[in-house]
Amino acid sequence: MQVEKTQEFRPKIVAFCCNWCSYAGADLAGSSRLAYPADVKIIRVPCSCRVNPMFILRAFQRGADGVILCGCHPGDCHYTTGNYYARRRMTLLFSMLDYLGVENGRTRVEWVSAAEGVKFSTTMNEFVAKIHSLGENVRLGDLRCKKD
Amino acid sequence: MQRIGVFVCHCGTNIAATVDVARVVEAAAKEPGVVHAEDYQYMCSEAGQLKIREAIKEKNLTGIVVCSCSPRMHENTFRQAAERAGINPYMVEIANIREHCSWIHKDIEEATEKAVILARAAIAKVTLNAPLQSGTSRVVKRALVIGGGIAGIQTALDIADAGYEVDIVEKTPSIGGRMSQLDKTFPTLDCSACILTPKMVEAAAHDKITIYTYSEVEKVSGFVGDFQVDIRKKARSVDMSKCTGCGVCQEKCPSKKTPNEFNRGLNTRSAIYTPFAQAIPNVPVIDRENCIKFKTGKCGVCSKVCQAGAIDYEQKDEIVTQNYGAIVVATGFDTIKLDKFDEYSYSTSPDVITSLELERIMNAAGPTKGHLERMSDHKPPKSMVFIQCVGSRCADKRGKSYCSKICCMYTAKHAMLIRDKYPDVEVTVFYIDVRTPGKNFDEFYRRAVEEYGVNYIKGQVGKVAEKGGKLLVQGVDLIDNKRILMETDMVVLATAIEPNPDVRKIATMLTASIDTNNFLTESHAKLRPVESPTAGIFLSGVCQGPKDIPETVAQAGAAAVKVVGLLAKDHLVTNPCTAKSDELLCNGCSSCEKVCPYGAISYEEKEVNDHGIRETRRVAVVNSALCQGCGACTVACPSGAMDLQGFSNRQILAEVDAICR
Amino acid sequence: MHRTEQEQAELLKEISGVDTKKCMKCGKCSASCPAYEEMDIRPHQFVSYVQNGDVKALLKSKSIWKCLSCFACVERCPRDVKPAKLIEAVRLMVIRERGGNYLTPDEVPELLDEELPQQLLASAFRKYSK
Amino acid sequence: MQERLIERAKELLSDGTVVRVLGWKQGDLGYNPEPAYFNSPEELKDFVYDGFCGANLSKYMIAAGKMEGNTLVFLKPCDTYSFNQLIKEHRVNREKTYIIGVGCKGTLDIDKIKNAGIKGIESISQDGDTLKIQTIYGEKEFPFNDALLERCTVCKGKTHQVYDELIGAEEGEEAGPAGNRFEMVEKLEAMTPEERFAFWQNELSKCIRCNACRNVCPACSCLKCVFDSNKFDSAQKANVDTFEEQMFHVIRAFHVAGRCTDCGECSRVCPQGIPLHLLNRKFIKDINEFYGPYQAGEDTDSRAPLTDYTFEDVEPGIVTERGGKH
Repeated sequence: MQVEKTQEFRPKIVAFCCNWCSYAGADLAGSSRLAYPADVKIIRVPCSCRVNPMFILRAFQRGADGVILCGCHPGDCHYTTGNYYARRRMTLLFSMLDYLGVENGRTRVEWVSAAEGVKFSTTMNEFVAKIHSLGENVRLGDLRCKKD
Repeated sequence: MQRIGVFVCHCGTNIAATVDVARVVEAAAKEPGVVHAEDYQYMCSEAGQLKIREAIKEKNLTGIVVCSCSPRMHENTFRQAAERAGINPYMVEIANIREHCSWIHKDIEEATEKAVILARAAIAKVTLNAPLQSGTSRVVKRALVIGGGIAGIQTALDIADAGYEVDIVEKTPSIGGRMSQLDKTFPTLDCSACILTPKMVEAAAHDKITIYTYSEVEKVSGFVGDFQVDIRKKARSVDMSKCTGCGVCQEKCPSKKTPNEFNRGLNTRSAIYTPFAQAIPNVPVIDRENCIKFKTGKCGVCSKVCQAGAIDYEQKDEIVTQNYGAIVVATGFDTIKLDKFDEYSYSTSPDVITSLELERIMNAAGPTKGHLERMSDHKPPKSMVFIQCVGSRCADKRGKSYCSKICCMYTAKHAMLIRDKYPDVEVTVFYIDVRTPGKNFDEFYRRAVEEYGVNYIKGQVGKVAEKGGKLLVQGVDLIDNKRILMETDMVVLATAIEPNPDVRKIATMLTASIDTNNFLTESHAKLRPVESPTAGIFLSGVCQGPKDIPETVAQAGAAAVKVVGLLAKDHLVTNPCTAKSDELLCNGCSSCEKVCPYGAISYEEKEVNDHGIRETRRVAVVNSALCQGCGACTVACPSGAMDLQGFSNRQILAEVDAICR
Repeated sequence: MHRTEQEQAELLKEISGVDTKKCMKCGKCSASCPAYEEMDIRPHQFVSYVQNGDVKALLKSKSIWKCLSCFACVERCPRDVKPAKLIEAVRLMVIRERGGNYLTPDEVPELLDEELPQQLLASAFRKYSK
Repeated sequence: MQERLIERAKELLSDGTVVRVLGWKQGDLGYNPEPAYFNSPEELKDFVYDGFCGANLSKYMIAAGKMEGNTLVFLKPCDTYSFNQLIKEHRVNREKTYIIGVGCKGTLDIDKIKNAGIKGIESISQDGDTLKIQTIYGEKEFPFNDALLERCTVCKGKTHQVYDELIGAEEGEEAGPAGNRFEMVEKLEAMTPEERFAFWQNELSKCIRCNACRNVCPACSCLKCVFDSNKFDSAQKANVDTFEEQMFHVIRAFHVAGRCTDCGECSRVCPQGIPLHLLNRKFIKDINEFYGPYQAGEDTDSRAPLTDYTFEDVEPGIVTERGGKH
């Protein structure tokens, strides 16, 4: 799936990838030439459990339109249990953002193993398409959303 | 303020074809802190590294950003280059502009823009980097091999011959694995047992090798150099020190109806059994599920007939705990279940068999004593049909997406052996492709066709049906473009192989990564094929991917060399990217301790000086020798006291800010 | 509307949802096909013909009226190619070019006889009522 | 009741069991008592315990625990959850604390009375189910239950979780109004995202960043808040549109998720009347639904939901699956 390019809107998308599975999966997507839009920028973290909700909120506050977290499949964490904690943290964070009225499609967690270059690429294509359909992020920049 | 140097690699045209390297250099040079920026054809080359070293010296650089391939490729290369020029290796950051940029984007404008942003993120991060010092950890001079097939045996022998202790853990009652079930081996047609049993004996006799059969790995903790492993020795119900292996118990055992796993269920065995005659150890086990004594409390025949008094119904499982410097996974394979392939009538007709079952039928110690016969009526077949790629190369959920690699060759072997021993039997092989890369492999296959008259048909079989004691095969010949309808006596399915289903459990314990097909992932598909990405875990045999015996033995040796290389070290240099707690910010709440998978965090009552206030506080202390740097604690910590060196909160936020700028 | 053969091939892929590139030419579809002997162009060849843009021959083929739409080929294809869908697409293309000479449900009872299996009725209806 | 508490406090001070008392002291108005230390029997003359003693004293015990000698603290049933949670997090010193669990019939919200048009209040006393309010315009009456703080209308527990002795605990045992504490959360969940966004935009825009919520919250007890340290580059005090300004409440809610006992102090003290407890309750509700019922402060040794996991936990995708069309 290829995302249609529109001149007006180039989303900013931050992808946190764990070093052992998803970052390697992204590398595999690269060496297999499995394209996805350049809007996705990857930040390498040792484990999905390293991702503090503050990082995600910071990205949104600084103008990101979507944030995706990728880690090893549950059960396959390099550090045994990291992604289980990440799963709970992200579930609760995403639910809270949804509760605040922020579009829940702007956040996503996907488990991508080192062997899943194809999955990495499809996931990113889907996610970018989703962000395109949601348009620019206006709600999450300022959660306090101060009215003048 | 850091003095940062940025080095942008062309990687030949790998990067430069899609990323305007000059523009990346130009943009990077404008970033705060950057005092040097240049590009080069191949940064990883000696000349490229020299450029980095020279720039460090000439411009007094304190931090380095290399925009190149994945850090998983060359981070170490550039760290070493930095170190040689006198700066701390952890002052290097990589912007991955190849795998994550030039290789996936086509538009030069887009790719260049992204490369600039990735460079900025790396510059922003390196600005906050601090020199880190590695510690050391011990290396336990002992290796564990999980799986006692040919892969495990060979790995263990090679490690032991280099002078290190090795333990083999084998789930079944004997070592030997799949190879012990084979009759002959391609392409030289050696008798499998004749070449395997000497290795089994050698392993058993080796003073550096300890074999735990009928045992499983139960728990693994620790890390490279110092794994702690619990091995469950299942109760054998036979005292290994007393048993003489006379075999009387097996003869007299009244429970003889258990399907014989070794013969793939083609015949039955007693409840007390050794899987095969050459089993090592030659000590039977009691299969408690099928033993009358264990089921009803009555019987005890084996105990009565055992002159050595070796039978011990009270025996319990035993847990052995041992430390190892390295672990080799050699868990092998099984054939897939064929329940989703109704069209071949495998589950309804006893004369439709898998190739591994045929191995047992053709083996002199097998269910038919080596006579080729139909399992339905024990009559010799007059014609046989072999079907290739059953469950291999499947895009659907019924089978496996990969080529099982060994089937073309063993099918040629079977066809040839049958034609050789029973020239009257007509042999037809339905194939999609015949894949025979390997020394003397294609010659072998051609001999089957040309010398032995095996009829190879390019095409597949759509249906096998039982009809009047015969098997009706409906297939197609794609070359002649005609339907084939033939009667035959036996059908042999070249069934796909899959990793031993237990491997997923083991991979989880070892935190070794595994792919969707349950094959263990290697650290690098080409350059580090016998190492798992998890340090200290090595791969041997089919657990890593389909392979035949010569390849397995070669890989087993390679894994052994890697293990020996590790065990030969006096100590290991540890990853300095560990968690660190700021005692002035620590609340002592224990959240971090709860999420640490390594028990690396403890608490101390410590006197702190918080801006003039001296008081005793409960603070978290990280044992950097145990910490592996996952960062779970950093997020559990509400105050931000716990941080991860090399991936600090501020560093990651700086990357976020740079990307979202 | 006139289409080139290549365009027709693309249309066939679109209608059927079949990706002909997935075929590994094993022939299992033809091996499974109960109408194989009746066909001038065989199921596996449909995939290859469309892949090579050779649609004219397919439109003239009598195979499209012989396919029972039993989907044995779809069921057994190891690569998930779905040759029957491709055959159905060719059939559809022929019918559409011919115009509205459809079988109406009212005409069906007259064509029935006692021996006719239900499956044939269902597949015939599927075939002719598109 | 107040007299019984003073009597007992005097005894404990006199016999040396404790060296100070942490309780509530009469404020400048008839309805604003404040937390206070009493260091001698004489000082206890200012001690007060009435329906306006809503303040949860648990958090003060972090500091009290570091002082010389033992401290007597009065805790209402809901306050004991907070205290327990602080024991679990090693923040308070149980050994140096003498807890008298006091009965509670619910605490009052002066704004509810004022909003009903009662002005010029001088003092308030309770007579059964009725509040007698002396105002400069004469005596007025107000139904007790109508003046309760929101949190007391959905009281989560009438029994003390931790104490050394109880005084008047039986008083609170008769059931007060027992509402569904998730009612408002559910209402918000049922709204469209746009409506929810509008709701929170309206509420959070009122925030003046006075930090009262942070200061009163027993879970928000970090020695140094992340927003005051340089660990996250989050302080940025000089900027107008800072990360801190914009994300404060959601981060604060996340930091106390799984630790918040739902004591409701944040909403009670907010000068702008922002229903901050609705953020915390959302986390509590989600935790209960996703990971099984959990009440922070009920015990001192269980794993908090965010430092725990099961293999079968729901995936974050549940948020999208569960609804909230966007």
